[in-house]
Amino acid sequence: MTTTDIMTIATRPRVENRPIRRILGRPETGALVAALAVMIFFSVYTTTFLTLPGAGVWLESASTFGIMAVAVALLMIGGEFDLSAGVMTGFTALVVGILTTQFGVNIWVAAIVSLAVALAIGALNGYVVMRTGLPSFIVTLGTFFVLAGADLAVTKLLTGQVAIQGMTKVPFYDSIAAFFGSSLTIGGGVFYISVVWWIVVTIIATWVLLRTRAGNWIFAVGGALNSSRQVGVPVMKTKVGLFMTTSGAAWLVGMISLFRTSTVQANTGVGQEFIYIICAVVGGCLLTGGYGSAVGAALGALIYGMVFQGITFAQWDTNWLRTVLGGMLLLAVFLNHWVRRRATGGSR
Amino acid sequence: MTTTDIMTIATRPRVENRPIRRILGRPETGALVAALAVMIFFSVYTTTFLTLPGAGVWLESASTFGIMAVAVALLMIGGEFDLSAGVMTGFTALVVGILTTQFGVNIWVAAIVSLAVALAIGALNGYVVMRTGLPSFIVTLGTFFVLAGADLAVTKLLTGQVAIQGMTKVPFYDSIAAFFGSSLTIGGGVFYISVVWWIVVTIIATWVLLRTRAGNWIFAVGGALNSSRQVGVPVMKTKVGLFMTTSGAAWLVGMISLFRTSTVQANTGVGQEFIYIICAVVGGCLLTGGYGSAVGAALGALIYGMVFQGITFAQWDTNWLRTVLGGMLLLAVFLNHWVRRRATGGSR
Amino acid sequence: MTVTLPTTPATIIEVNAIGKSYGAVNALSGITTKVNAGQVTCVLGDNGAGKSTFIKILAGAHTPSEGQLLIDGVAVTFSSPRAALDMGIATVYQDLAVVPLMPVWRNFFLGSELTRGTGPFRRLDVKEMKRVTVEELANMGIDLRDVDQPIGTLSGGERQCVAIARAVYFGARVLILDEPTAALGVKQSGVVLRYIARARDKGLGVVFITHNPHHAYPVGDRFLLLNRGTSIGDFEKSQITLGELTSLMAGGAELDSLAHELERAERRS
Amino acid sequence: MTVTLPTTPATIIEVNAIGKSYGAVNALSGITTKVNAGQVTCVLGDNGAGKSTFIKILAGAHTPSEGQLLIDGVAVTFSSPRAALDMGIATVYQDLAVVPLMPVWRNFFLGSELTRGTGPFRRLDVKEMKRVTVEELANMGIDLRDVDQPIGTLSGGERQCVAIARAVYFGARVLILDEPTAALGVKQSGVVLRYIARARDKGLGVVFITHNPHHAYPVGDRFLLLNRGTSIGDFEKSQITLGELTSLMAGGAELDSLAHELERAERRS
Amino acid sequence: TNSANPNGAKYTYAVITHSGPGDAFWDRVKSGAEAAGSNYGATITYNADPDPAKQSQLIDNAVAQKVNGIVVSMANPEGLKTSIKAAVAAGIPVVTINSGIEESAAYGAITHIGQSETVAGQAVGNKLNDSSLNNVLCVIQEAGNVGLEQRCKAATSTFKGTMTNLQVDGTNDSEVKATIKSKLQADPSIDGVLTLGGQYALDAVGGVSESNSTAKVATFDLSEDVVADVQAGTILFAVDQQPYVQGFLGVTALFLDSTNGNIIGGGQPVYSGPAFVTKDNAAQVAQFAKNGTR
Ligand SMILES: Nc1ncnc2c1ncn2[C@@H]1O[C@H](COP(=O)(O)OP(=O)(O)OP(=O)(O)O)[C@@H](O)[C@H]1O
Ligand SMILES: Nc1ncnc2c1ncn2[C@@H]1O[C@H](COP(=O)(O)OP(=O)(O)OP(=O)(O)O)[C@@H](O)[C@H]1O
Ligand SMILES: [Mg+2]
Ligand SMILES: [Mg+2]
Repeated sequence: MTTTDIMTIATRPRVENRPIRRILGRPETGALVAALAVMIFFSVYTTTFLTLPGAGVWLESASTFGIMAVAVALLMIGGEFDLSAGVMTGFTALVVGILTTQFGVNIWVAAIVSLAVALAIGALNGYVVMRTGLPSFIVTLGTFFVLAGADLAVTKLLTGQVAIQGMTKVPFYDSIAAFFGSSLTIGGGVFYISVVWWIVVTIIATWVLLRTRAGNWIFAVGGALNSSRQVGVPVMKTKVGLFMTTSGAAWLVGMISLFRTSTVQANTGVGQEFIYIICAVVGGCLLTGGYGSAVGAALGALIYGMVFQGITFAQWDTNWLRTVLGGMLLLAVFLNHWVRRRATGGSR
Repeated sequence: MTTTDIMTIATRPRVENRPIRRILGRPETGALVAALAVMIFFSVYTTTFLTLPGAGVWLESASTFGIMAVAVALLMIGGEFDLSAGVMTGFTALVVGILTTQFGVNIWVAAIVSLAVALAIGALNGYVVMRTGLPSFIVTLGTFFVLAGADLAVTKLLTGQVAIQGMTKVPFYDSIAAFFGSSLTIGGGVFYISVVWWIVVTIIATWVLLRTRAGNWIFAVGGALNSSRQVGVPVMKTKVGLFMTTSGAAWLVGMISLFRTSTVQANTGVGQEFIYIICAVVGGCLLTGGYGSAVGAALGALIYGMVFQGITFAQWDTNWLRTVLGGMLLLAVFLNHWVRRRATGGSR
Repeated sequence: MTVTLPTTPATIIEVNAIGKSYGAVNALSGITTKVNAGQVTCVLGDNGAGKSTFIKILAGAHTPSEGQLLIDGVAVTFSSPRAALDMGIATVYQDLAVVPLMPVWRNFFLGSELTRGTGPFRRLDVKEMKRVTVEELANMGIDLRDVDQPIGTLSGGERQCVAIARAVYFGARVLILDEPTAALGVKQSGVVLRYIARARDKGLGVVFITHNPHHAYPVGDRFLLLNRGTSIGDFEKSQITLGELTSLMAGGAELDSLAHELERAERRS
Repeated sequence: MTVTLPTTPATIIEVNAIGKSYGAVNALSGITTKVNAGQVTCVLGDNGAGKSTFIKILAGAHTPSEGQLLIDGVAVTFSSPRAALDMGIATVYQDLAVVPLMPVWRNFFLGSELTRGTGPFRRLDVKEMKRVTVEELANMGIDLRDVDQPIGTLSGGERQCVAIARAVYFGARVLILDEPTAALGVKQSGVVLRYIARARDKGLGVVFITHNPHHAYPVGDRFLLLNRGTSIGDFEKSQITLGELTSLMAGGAELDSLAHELERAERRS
Repeated sequence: TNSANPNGAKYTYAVITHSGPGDAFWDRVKSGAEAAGSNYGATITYNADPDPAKQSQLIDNAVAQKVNGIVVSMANPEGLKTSIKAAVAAGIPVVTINSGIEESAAYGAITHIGQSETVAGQAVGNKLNDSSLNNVLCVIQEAGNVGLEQRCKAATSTFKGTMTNLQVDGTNDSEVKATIKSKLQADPSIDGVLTLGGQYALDAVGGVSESNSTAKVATFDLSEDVVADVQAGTILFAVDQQPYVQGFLGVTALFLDSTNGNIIGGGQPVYSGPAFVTKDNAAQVAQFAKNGTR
């Protein structure tokens, strides 16, 4: 027997290092392909979808979902859910509405108080989840119920009705509306500032996830909580921070919708939390945590917004709305999945 | 050095084998304690809760949640979700309603067709989940959307309205209603047959889970899918069977609510799927799969039904309904968790 | 038990130029060997050489990207580990393939549960399963008081013993063991080696992966050496000595200097 | 590097009558020993003896149910493994503590990431981290082409090497290794033993768990023997010989007969 | 006999509607019922569920509590039949409000207050004809809600032009606005938007102005902002079924029955509306809308 050839064998390359495979293997690539497919479909099928006015509508629709989807995606990568995220968007807006219209508080102060309350609730969610070891699904469900009930009861108690009225008459309304509700008309299309917020949030989230220590910890706590704790990741801080991020994003969306429509109802946001989760999953995040991307979630929201508004543009009978929405989302997910699988050679 | 004492040390008992600890360690014990706490609270706080008429109401309320919660718990133990479970209860009832009132099909035949369709959809859910490797959350969400849209559009199309009317005039209505909608009056309390179904379903599910091979496989596929596959568990069969069980249970609940009220609306069941999941989790099932019990889920539903109706018995302002519901559920979960943790000495 | 063994051992599994890639990673290519009844085939190689990949193909857990697998001379493609199990091939995976939250006895019998009664009354024979589990583990020197405890709470070695005991109990024709002794103490390792010898003597084909040439050489009849995914030799026992085996596995002369080095350091401290 | 070692080695960790129970299971009780700077404390014992439980207490992953832990003579209670890490105690856990879906280099630096820049521009120093990862693994004889691949796709031994390299890289005062060589080939095992010797020579305290007395004896200075959760001896090297150690670990005379038995079986086949 | 009365009030009445949580219309029904209750010194319990099976359970619950009377809205009368008959059989007087006018007497209710969504819807259809609109959207904020469907269906039945239903997500105002915008852009011939709740009228106004459409907005139900918009001319008209009246009179009917054996309307249904709020009468409605009672 001979052993001479071991060294020559050892230098044989074992990995084909094609950068294209790398790109295709990223979590958001499939979502990008799916988004393009949806866009092309509606652009061809309808006349107004790919006009400036049309784009203004679906971008607006996607933007608020997008902001929340990105925050929810971070949380999901970190291995948790926040079912109170939807109702929190209504809650923050109601706080501002009630403080200003009922108690005459300065609108800027009201907005900051609202943010502080939102962050505190987020921190509480995270703290309870971590201290009790209960699943966040159930803890934040409790928060959801408590907030949804409080929204209704307190609004009714203080205003006598179930929606905030008369916001536009509040002093300095316009000064703050410029940040959250202003729009730009380009070629007949109305583009809201929320689209800018959406892009900013996505960029920051991507930077944090991929290029900071916090991002590393988010992936770690979601991928293997116990291992993370063992190697010294500050698990508590990371998770509480994630819950606070989500409630902070909910505040942003609450402000955007408050200052865009100048009103808010007591049941605003109820049920929306699942749309955020859907967008994140369509965008390639794993429900079980530890895998996903912010850009993917943003693309998931874009797909949702385009499909949702596209159906209206296509003038289909809206009784079938949900059927079509469901079918399209499934197709998008399949496409996403197929692209990713091709890219990674079936290993995931 | 001496080595003589090794053998004596080896015979030292290392485990205290107290049966009480065993019982306390079971997943449903905490739920039982929580259920008792809720029951005692409302019995003391209100005068009618613990009367026969009162019990009839909350038992009925709990029964349909309970049937679904048990099925959903099996599925959850098997590591999957079914978001179409809620809308499926409406769908199965609509199929019967439309076939009988619009096409004059015999009511028994219609019920069996409805069951077959439900099982087929369940099987399809399972098959798609297993073949594509997509999370069931997203696949069944697609099914949810498709069914919800179809319920509305088809009902509207065929009946011109969004609810089925005139069921009681269908021939043989009474013969089938006896199985699903009949009731027994004891001491002024009305007890529906759905309570019997609930108990039967819980017993069968418990037997299957703990005493059959299928039950073993359910725990295994939910606890560690890959390991199960490696030791030869028929993974596909198990998961598809679970999805079919859920849709079969949804059919049962659909029939119960159809023959209880003799009508069904196109939006029946939308959103209920989360209540089932909540009941299962309150009853001690792990969202991540591999752990839980049918009795626990049934108790979770009992807690939910008691709290839900108990709030009405207590005559609290229903604007606060969700706040109280959320608070009570959280308390129940905490109690459950605390009992279990005490029992297992903090190891879970 | 007396078993009359054939003079030329029957070949159960034949592996023909088999290979496997995970996406862009070629983990294995062009491997040819065979597993004979009543013989132990040892697979040896460095970390990452492709040993686990190889046995996962034999066990039906992976489908090969290239090459052919023959069982009793017939080409097969296992659709799942179940298919392999049904042909009597039982495997101990390196990651053990247990379900952490399930009790020990349920894990032991998972996929091959014992039942009693018929029809709708067919139920698990819990008592018997627990009894067998306790007994089989006791045979390996592991005495568990409570086979109802979740297997995830056992120590690493205890878990490994459950996986081995299970495979030995269910192995009908071929027993595949991926580093079974890795987490085991000296005593338990001895038991496992004895199990292997006994299985071989009963006419089973055994595939045995280990990093310890002192474990491999005494029981092995055939040695497949892997390096970076390719075979660098498939030797009968007569073609190779323990020394050659050891030096091949350890990458030459490295080892000798080690004891020396440790000694020296020791003296210094 | 030249380090002048004190004649009486400084005690870093002192363990006083420590114990731990998991619910109804008493995994450990009344353990007393110490870890000295520049010395290797080996923990030996059968499967399920409580070794991993013991080191998890040292590493801050478990809080003891009874007894006391002293670091540099001061009683401490670690609230988390982070607290232990901050005192310079780095650990290789038996289950490795890696995050399967994360790339190798991120796992390597997890919890101790390198950064560049300041303020809001403080960012991960990806290039440097990848470089260090490749280099440290190469030192152990593992050459990974792609440190971006998820660590879950590595082979068992490769994963173990990452965990060891990480602990060695970050270990400042004490290095705890729970069966580090279990999944390793002969060559890699040698590297690990050499790492241990080198760490000891640099003045670190090392706690080393292994089932292999031939690995333990050459590098160990102190031997803690566990049996079923209790200490059956805490010996200095001078108090015990390799033979005694081996026979204590293997449960007496069992071993000798083994080689015999395997031989006999062989002849028969 | 009255075991369900913890705070010593003489009578307890249960109001059970088919509303979803937080619905503005039904909130006014509740306000009316509660106002009547406090006027008469009676305890009012309000519960609601859009699912007939659950609404039935709420009725059973009230019967178990032995309340002195039940006010119930019947969006899907068949579904409530068993429970209402059981209540009547238990000797509890029942008053139906809002929908279910046809079945009210048959089920044994003493009277019916308010009219079905159908009557209001038909009136709206006619009013839209008066404004000479041709292509109108009917915006449904909750898919499959029986009452909302009835409103659109009835409006369509009397409206001479085309009316298309549009489903929107009522828990998200900005989405409602965006969806109306898309629809207006996709079909520029739309010249009217009919919303089924005051809140959504505001979204529609926003949607119309941002899509450069000239469509007119009309709505069911009032709110402070809606009245202001009617005054300003951005909303054509709002139809007011006077939900407050339905709640108030429902309880009053029970109270009069309990205390004096009176039956309001002598068994005939009593209409609570519809009243139209237009630019002409908006000013006088405005102050009541502010209180949340209109
Ligand atoms: N979380 C737990 N719950 C209950 N029992 C446990 C738990 N963890 C460990 N044990 C038990 O404690 C005992 C000691 O376990 P430990 O892991 O410390 O053993 P070990 O000496 O490291 O064994 P090995 O050499 O096999 O790794 C075992 O009997 C095990 O079953
Ligand atoms: N799922 C996967 N995706 C990508 N690469 C993989 C995957 N599984 C294994 N590999 C790679 O294939 C190679 C062979 O792995 P394998 O587990 O077969 O090695 P091994 O010989 O069993 O090593 P060890 O002795 O360390 O267990 C390794 O380099 C590993 O990184
Ligand atoms: Mg391996
Ligand atoms: Mg161990």
